[in-house]
Amino acid sequence: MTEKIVSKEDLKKILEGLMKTSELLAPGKEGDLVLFKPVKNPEEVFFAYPNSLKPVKEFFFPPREELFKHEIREGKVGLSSEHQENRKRVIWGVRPCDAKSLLMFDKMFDGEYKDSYYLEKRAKSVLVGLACNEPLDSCFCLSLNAGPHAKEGLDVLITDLGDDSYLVEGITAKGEELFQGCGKESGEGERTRKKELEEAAKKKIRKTCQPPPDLESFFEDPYWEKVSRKCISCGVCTYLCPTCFCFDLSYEGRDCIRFWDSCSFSPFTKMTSGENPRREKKTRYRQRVYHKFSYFKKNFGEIACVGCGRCLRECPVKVDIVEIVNQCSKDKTKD
Amino acid sequence: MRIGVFVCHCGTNISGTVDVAKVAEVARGMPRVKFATDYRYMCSEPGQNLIKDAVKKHNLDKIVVASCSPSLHERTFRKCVEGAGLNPYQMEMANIREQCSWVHHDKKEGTKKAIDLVKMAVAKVGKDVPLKRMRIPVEKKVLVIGGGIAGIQAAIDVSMAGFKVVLVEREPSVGGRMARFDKTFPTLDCAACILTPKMVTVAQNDNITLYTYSEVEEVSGYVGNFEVKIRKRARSVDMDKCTGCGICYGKCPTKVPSEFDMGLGKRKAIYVPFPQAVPNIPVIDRKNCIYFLREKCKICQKVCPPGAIDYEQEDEIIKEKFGAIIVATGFTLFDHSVYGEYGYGKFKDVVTGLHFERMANASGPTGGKIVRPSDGREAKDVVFIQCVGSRDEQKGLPYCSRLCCMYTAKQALLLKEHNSEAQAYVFYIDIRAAGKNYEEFVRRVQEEYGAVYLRGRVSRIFEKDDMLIVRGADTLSGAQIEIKADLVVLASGLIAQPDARKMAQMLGISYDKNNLFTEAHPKLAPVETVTAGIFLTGACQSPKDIPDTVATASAASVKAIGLIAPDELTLEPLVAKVNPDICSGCLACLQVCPFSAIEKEDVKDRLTKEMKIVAKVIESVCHGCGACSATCRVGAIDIAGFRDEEILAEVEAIT
Amino acid sequence: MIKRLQEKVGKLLREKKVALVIGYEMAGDGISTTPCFIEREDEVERLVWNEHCVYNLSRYLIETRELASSPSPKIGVVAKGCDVKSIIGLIQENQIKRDEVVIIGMECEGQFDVEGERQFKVEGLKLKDKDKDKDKEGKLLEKCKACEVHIPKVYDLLIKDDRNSGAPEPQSPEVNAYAQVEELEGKSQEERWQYWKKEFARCIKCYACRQVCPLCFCPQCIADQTLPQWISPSPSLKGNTTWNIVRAFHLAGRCIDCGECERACPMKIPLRKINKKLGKEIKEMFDYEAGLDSEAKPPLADFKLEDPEEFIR
Amino acid sequence: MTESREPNTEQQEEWQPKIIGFLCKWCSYAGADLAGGSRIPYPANIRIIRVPCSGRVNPLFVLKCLENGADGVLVSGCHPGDCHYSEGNYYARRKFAVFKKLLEYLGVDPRRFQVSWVSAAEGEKWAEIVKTVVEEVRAAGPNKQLSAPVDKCSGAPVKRKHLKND
Amino acid sequence: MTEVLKPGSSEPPENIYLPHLAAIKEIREETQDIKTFKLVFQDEELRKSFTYKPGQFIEFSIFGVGESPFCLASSPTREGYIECSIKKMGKVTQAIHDLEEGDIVGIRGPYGNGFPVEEMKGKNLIFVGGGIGLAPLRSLIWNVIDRRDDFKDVIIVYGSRSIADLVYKDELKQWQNTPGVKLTLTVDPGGEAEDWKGEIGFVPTILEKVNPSPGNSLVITCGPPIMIKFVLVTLNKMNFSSQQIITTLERKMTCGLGKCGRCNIGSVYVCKDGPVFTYAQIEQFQEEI
Ligand SMILES: Cc1cc2nc3c(=O)[nH]c(=O)nc-3n(C[C@H](O)[C@H](O)[C@H](O)COP(=O)(O)OP(=O)(O)OC[C@H]3O[C@@H](n4cnc5c(N)ncnc54)[C@H](O)[C@@H]3O)c2cc1C
Ligand SMILES: Cc1cc2nc3c(=O)[nH]c(=O)nc-3n(C[C@H](O)[C@H](O)[C@H](O)COP(=O)(O)OP(=O)(O)OC[C@H]3O[C@@H](n4cnc5c(N)ncnc54)[C@H](O)[C@@H]3O)c2cc1C
Ligand code: SF4
Ligand code: SF4
Ligand code: SF4
Ligand code: SF4
Ligand code: SF4
Ligand code: SF4
Repeated sequence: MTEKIVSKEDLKKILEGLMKTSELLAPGKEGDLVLFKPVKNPEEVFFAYPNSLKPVKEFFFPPREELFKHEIREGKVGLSSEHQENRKRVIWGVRPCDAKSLLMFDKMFDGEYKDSYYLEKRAKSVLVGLACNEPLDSCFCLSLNAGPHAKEGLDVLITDLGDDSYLVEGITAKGEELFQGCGKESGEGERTRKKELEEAAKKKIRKTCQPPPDLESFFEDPYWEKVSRKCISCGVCTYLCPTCFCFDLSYEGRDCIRFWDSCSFSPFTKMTSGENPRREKKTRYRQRVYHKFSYFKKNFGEIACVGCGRCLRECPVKVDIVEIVNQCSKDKTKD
Repeated sequence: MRIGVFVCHCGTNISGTVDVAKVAEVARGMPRVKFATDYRYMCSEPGQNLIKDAVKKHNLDKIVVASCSPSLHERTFRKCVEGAGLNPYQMEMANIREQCSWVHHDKKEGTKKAIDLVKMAVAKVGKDVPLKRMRIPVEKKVLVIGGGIAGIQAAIDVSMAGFKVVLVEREPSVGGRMARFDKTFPTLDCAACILTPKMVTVAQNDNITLYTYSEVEEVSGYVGNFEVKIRKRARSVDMDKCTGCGICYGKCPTKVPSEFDMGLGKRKAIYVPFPQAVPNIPVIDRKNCIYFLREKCKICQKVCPPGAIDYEQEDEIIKEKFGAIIVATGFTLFDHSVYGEYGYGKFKDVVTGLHFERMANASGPTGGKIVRPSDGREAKDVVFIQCVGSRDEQKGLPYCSRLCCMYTAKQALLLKEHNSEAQAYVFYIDIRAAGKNYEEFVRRVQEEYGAVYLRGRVSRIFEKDDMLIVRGADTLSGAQIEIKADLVVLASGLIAQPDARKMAQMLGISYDKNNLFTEAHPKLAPVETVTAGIFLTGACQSPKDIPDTVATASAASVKAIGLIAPDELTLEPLVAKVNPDICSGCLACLQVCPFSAIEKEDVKDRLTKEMKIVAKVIESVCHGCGACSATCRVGAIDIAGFRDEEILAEVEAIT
Repeated sequence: MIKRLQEKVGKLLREKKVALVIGYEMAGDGISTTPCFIEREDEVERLVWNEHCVYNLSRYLIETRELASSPSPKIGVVAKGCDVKSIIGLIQENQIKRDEVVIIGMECEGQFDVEGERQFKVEGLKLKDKDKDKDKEGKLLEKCKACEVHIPKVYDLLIKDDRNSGAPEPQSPEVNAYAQVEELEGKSQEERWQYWKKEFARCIKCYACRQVCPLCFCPQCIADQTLPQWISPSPSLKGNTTWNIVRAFHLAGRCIDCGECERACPMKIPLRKINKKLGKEIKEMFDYEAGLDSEAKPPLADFKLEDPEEFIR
Repeated sequence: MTESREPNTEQQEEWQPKIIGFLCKWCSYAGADLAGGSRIPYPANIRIIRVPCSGRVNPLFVLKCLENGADGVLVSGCHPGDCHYSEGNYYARRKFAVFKKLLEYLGVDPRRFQVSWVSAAEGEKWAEIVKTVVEEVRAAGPNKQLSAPVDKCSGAPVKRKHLKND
Repeated sequence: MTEVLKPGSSEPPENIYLPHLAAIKEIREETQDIKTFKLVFQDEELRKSFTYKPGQFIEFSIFGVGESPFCLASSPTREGYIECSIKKMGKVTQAIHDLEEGDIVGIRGPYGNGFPVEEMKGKNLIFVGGGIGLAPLRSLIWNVIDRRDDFKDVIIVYGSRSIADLVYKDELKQWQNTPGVKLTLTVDPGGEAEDWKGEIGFVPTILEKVNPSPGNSLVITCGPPIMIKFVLVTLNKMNFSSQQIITTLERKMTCGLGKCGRCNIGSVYVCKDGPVFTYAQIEQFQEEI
């Protein structure tokens, strides 16, 4: 696919153009937070962020989504199912880890039962990636078949070459379309520069995630009791996780709403009788780890973690899932 | 669920401003309403029959009546639906008269509001669950605590209605303060003449069991079913054997100051407090008895003809169940030693009104002579000082003790009657003589008995030679006054018994900041306490004179009788209930419950199987006020008939 | 301090005075700490104490209480002055018994915002570089600036600060604990509404604020109930506002200002600003402060005849 | 089954404040009955919910009213000292004092939540209070604060519809 | 990436969350807190095309209140309607119990794997049920009775707390009178009445008494967890292998589509991969059931 060099000015123009033709979402600052927001002014678009607080999953699987409405009139029921407007949507500045996470969502929401809400939003979105040159201490994407410059899942990838110029690599036709007719051909020098940046970025990633191949055999291990002890079941890790997709449904007035839920919560699995197979915190934490590193792998052939590190960073009590899965393998080698 | 809606015209009272037919029509379209109609007078017999018929015909299970205020006809319609075979608590009323047709004039608006009110009632009834009235058995027996005139009167009244009473008195004899008096205002009856017959009745009535020299130690249970532990202290005299001959205390060698006589006279170590005591059976004061101190003497045992003395006797614990409790523990006097101006209680000839009463009493320690305790000389010039302790926020009591004005006047009168040469001076702040013939009485004391009333405060009392000099100001004339007195009598205020607070906590009733017991409602429930089944009478509640005391005693008895007369108590089921699964055990509810209807309970969690603390409602004590429910953060405690769900359904119906 | 802490805890465990000690250990990033649970004497080396010990560990006491109620062993908990207040709150509301916990009080001069790291998350700067020129004032936690309990009010053991011979400086009078609240109070009603509306709109209804709160110990939070449904479970401005009002109100007169809720909130909603407001009002109106007396009646389960009622018609 | 609202004819009409009153059944409810008995007119904007005591009113009820779209809420109970349950209104007073401060702080119009003491004898006072409260809430306008329509946290607005069965 | 929809393409795929409308045709009160609802789809087409297997379940929606899963208690051999027996437990079920004939509700499904009816052909079938647990069995039992020839002997052991708690009282009689079907009813001690002709005792005890033989048999059991636990012990004693025991599992479920994430036991999603499992499968689970 094509590679181009564009200047900062060019980018601004492109953004301006996109704002007119499509819905443009890009990271911006809100106080101390970096969040993806609809762009109202290209100046607000933020480039130098490690990663957004909330992953881009929120645009495909919103925290709250109306699935249908009902109306009862004189004993008759009318249902109206409303779908998103079919406008193109460009998500700008997606980090490679988040892009990869969407491939996992695809597996979940496609399949025997196709989730039209998700799929429709997916189909009309273009993902513009931004390569990570300054990954964080908490990032560990490299050990999970991804990387700071990985392209998987993206439509186009931009790399900041440092001197107000950007290397744009088209990945899909949808992506290339955005940059048609701007910038110039990239040269060898720029390509080397990008390679260097990529290598440098990879070096900065020191955290690795190595789940033991026989994770299943630890299921009954008292280890889980121990490591889950400090978890407060707050669900922050799951809400901010780009691959967590648990949800709940509920009627609110006339709307049927789907909203985020979390396996960390005790009511998540509590039945009306009061019976709860995952009442103990240990079982809930274990579920989270196993779902990511065992069950998803079993069902879809891949670990459901992309190494974005959000859960490590944002956990209010600093529960470190990477340490926990790695530790688990070490314990094993001990005995 | 099949709801029926019945809209009343109330003649034209409602239909004048509300289009009742339209209300019924709209109601027909409301969720789960299977039948709706309007009628001229719903509360009339045909109206009620209409409801009953519709229940049958349309198989209705819940009813909404849109008519007048539930305060008026809730009972009527509950009965009506009960008659139709439904649960009476699955009926709700929409108040479209008092709160709609009567206050709005515009028919359109009135109709609109009426429809909303019906909507709310339909929503609420939809959430209503069937409730069952609680029935609890009643122990047909009353406990009276305190044997003063209040307790005596209450015991007699209850016994007259044919119920059993147990009267518990802490002293060796019943009678209380009144037994100490000579005469009583305003009629000047001889106290003994009117009291003694009552005391005797108490002792002889088959329905009354008297425990003197006894105290209530523990109270548990609840209305209709109190379980009480009574400690009958060892008298060291076998009550069955003793004939009351009195030889023992005649012979006893130990003399100690008599409490009954306020230390003005002496009694023996084995004694009856006063000659008319009931029961007229002595007790041994073990603290002063030589035998108990030094294991010698035993004179009383030797002289007692029937051999009733029993040094080995032990306290007896009696456990009994009662349906109701009447508290009549009376008062005590304010201790004036906090006042420097009155000599900090150090001058022997500065005494309280009660001392005076003993002196004035013909059978008292001085044989009816008013004397100076210091030297026994008959007192001539006597200064009475009112409001000692009362109405003094700083050092004393914030309240007026109500009867000091009267007993001072009485005593000024008695002084003159006992010694025609005597002169009474009364320092007062105000004269509060509100009562039948009271003002007249005070006037008479001034005019006929020549008592000198001085308005003002006493600034100092000091001893000079062997006289007391009382210095004060007459604020009316503005003059400084000094009076040379033989005796000063302080009208000390009435205060709660020193152990009142402990008593209240044991009973679970409330008390105010002066430790006086608090009535459930000052106007509407003046002898009830917030704890169902416990009633108040006499001076333990507030300072009262004898007429008021006796009146409240009878009032409390009627309340108690009313309570225990039926075989079962039927209690409204509109009470609180805790869901132990979600109760956090914070016990905030327990702290707010005005009726102490909540207790702490240790239970095993249904799911985690761990022990935990939860709140538990004693249904028969709960009044259903809902304070607990509004305080509970988790919503673990809810009020039947006004459940969160029901109230929110009403809200949702109109928003 | 750390040494003495480790020794004391070691002793407690050795003498079987406690079955478990909840304390702090270093987190993987080498800067922040994380809660740890020490059960054996040989684990005490993990215990640390530094200015990044923000967590209020008393929250874990509710989970571990079953351990404490077994006949003798108790739970030891490392607690700062502010944390002790929530322990008192827990005792006050019957969640734990005083004799079930061994409070290892820490003299604390204030905690620093490891979340200054947040800056780093945003800007992509290296925390370690930033850490060097740590500006004390700048990153001292807001709550610590007005702290009055550098030495806990209640404890079983006290670990003193070696660097500090005398008593720590008392709260400087210039520090107004309610400055932020007052600033907002000074705004117009509409401005306040707009302010909170924007903040609440961000809430994602994760309930981390509740989960972390030592005093949100209800077996089933009102937010998780369906009969009736008090709070809509999905994030929406309406439901978020309701939730935040309910949470704040439920902590009224109980919140001890550990600030954990705000710290845990991933969306950084300034929850402390609400809690403090209610704390201030309750102090002014009812002369009550939470976390001081385990025997006291909670202010909303109490009343005085002369309570204010100007707002009532 | 929740019935949908009737076709919204109200919208054409002039906006009228919708006020919910929680009245204790002993004093204020009886006071309101007395206003009726004495035929003292007052505006028809109030809908009364009868509760045993003002102490029964959980502040969350008020919140739910406002959230559901009521324009104002009025809680009324017995005067201090007159509570049928002796203390209920004192607890209520504390709760509401705090709750009101909270709402105000969050920028909720203070006119939307009001408290009064009305005895069973104060029919006239009741009518006066309703008048004042209605006027104040009218001045405050429709409640767009706590009952604001659900704002989406993300995702674009919906456009296309298809109806299934009717 | 799944290119299901290109911007501008015609119809989105079917909305999997949108229920079909169905009217309540009949309500039967089984016990004090269990009612059976007969439902007929509004859409004529659907009435014919809706097919399911015994053991499958549907998501039952009360508009404005909520949605809950219930197994289909009717037999697919009876066409044109479906039936669910529902116990009053919480929010949704309470609302369901408040329904009247003619009310419209929403139905999604059928979901889940259902019983392996084909494998059951030619076998002796032993049904062991307790309480409301008879609902999924009923679907299969009618299926078996309607195709009597395909199956061999049928033994049904059913028990409940008391006589009043027995469901399908009329049908129990019909089953009893069907050739080749042996029905044993029991109630917990204390739950009987004077004229009770059935057994008294807990289901596992009575099962032991009935003593079915494991040869060419399958056991299908459903009931409260505690009952299942002891039934398994009993069956084990009687030499049934775990392959011969089939049961349905209950988990909290929201979507029924294997997406919402809560009903999994390990990597198995009860809503999609279950709710019917053989005991042999269950033994493989690491998580407790
Ligand atoms: C100086 C003086 C003069 C007065 N003169 C008059 C007058 O002329 N006319 C008039 O109408 N009123 C007069 N009064 C008021 C009169 O004394 C009271 O109205 C009356 O005594 C109140 O009766 P009572 O039964 O409530 O209390 P009390 O007479 O105090 O009786 C209470 C009884 O309860 C007993 N008791 C207390 N605690 C316990 C316990 N825990 N367990 C068991 N028993 C207990 C006490 O021993 C006592 O016997 C006078 C009062 C005073 C002080
Ligand atoms: C596959 C399957 C089949 C079932 N079949 C039947 C049946 O035939 N008859 C019957 O009476 N019951 C059946 N149940 C149980 C029934 O689903 C629950 O009793 C019911 O969901 C309780 O909902 P509620 O709204 O009354 O309770 P609430 O506590 O108010 O439930 C709220 C929400 O929680 C979910 N939920 C709660 N408990 C459960 C649970 N146990 N299982 C699944 N979701 C739950 C529901 O989605 C519901 O919307 C079945 C459950 C499953 C999983
Ligand atoms: S963020 Fe941390 S504390 Fe919260 S649920 Fe996840 S691991 Fe547990
Ligand atoms: S207030 Fe509520 S949670 Fe607390 S003890 Fe009472 S019922 Fe339980
Ligand atoms: S309703 Fe009132 S009386 Fe009953 S338990 Fe609650 S607070 Fe006590
Ligand atoms: S509300 Fe927040 S600050 Fe208050 S105690 Fe709870 S967590 Fe701490
Ligand atoms: S928010 Fe309220 S109900 Fe929920 S846990 Fe906290 S105190 Fe309990
Ligand atoms: S922690 Fe923050 S985002 Fe989560 S529920 Fe609480 S306020 Fe909302």
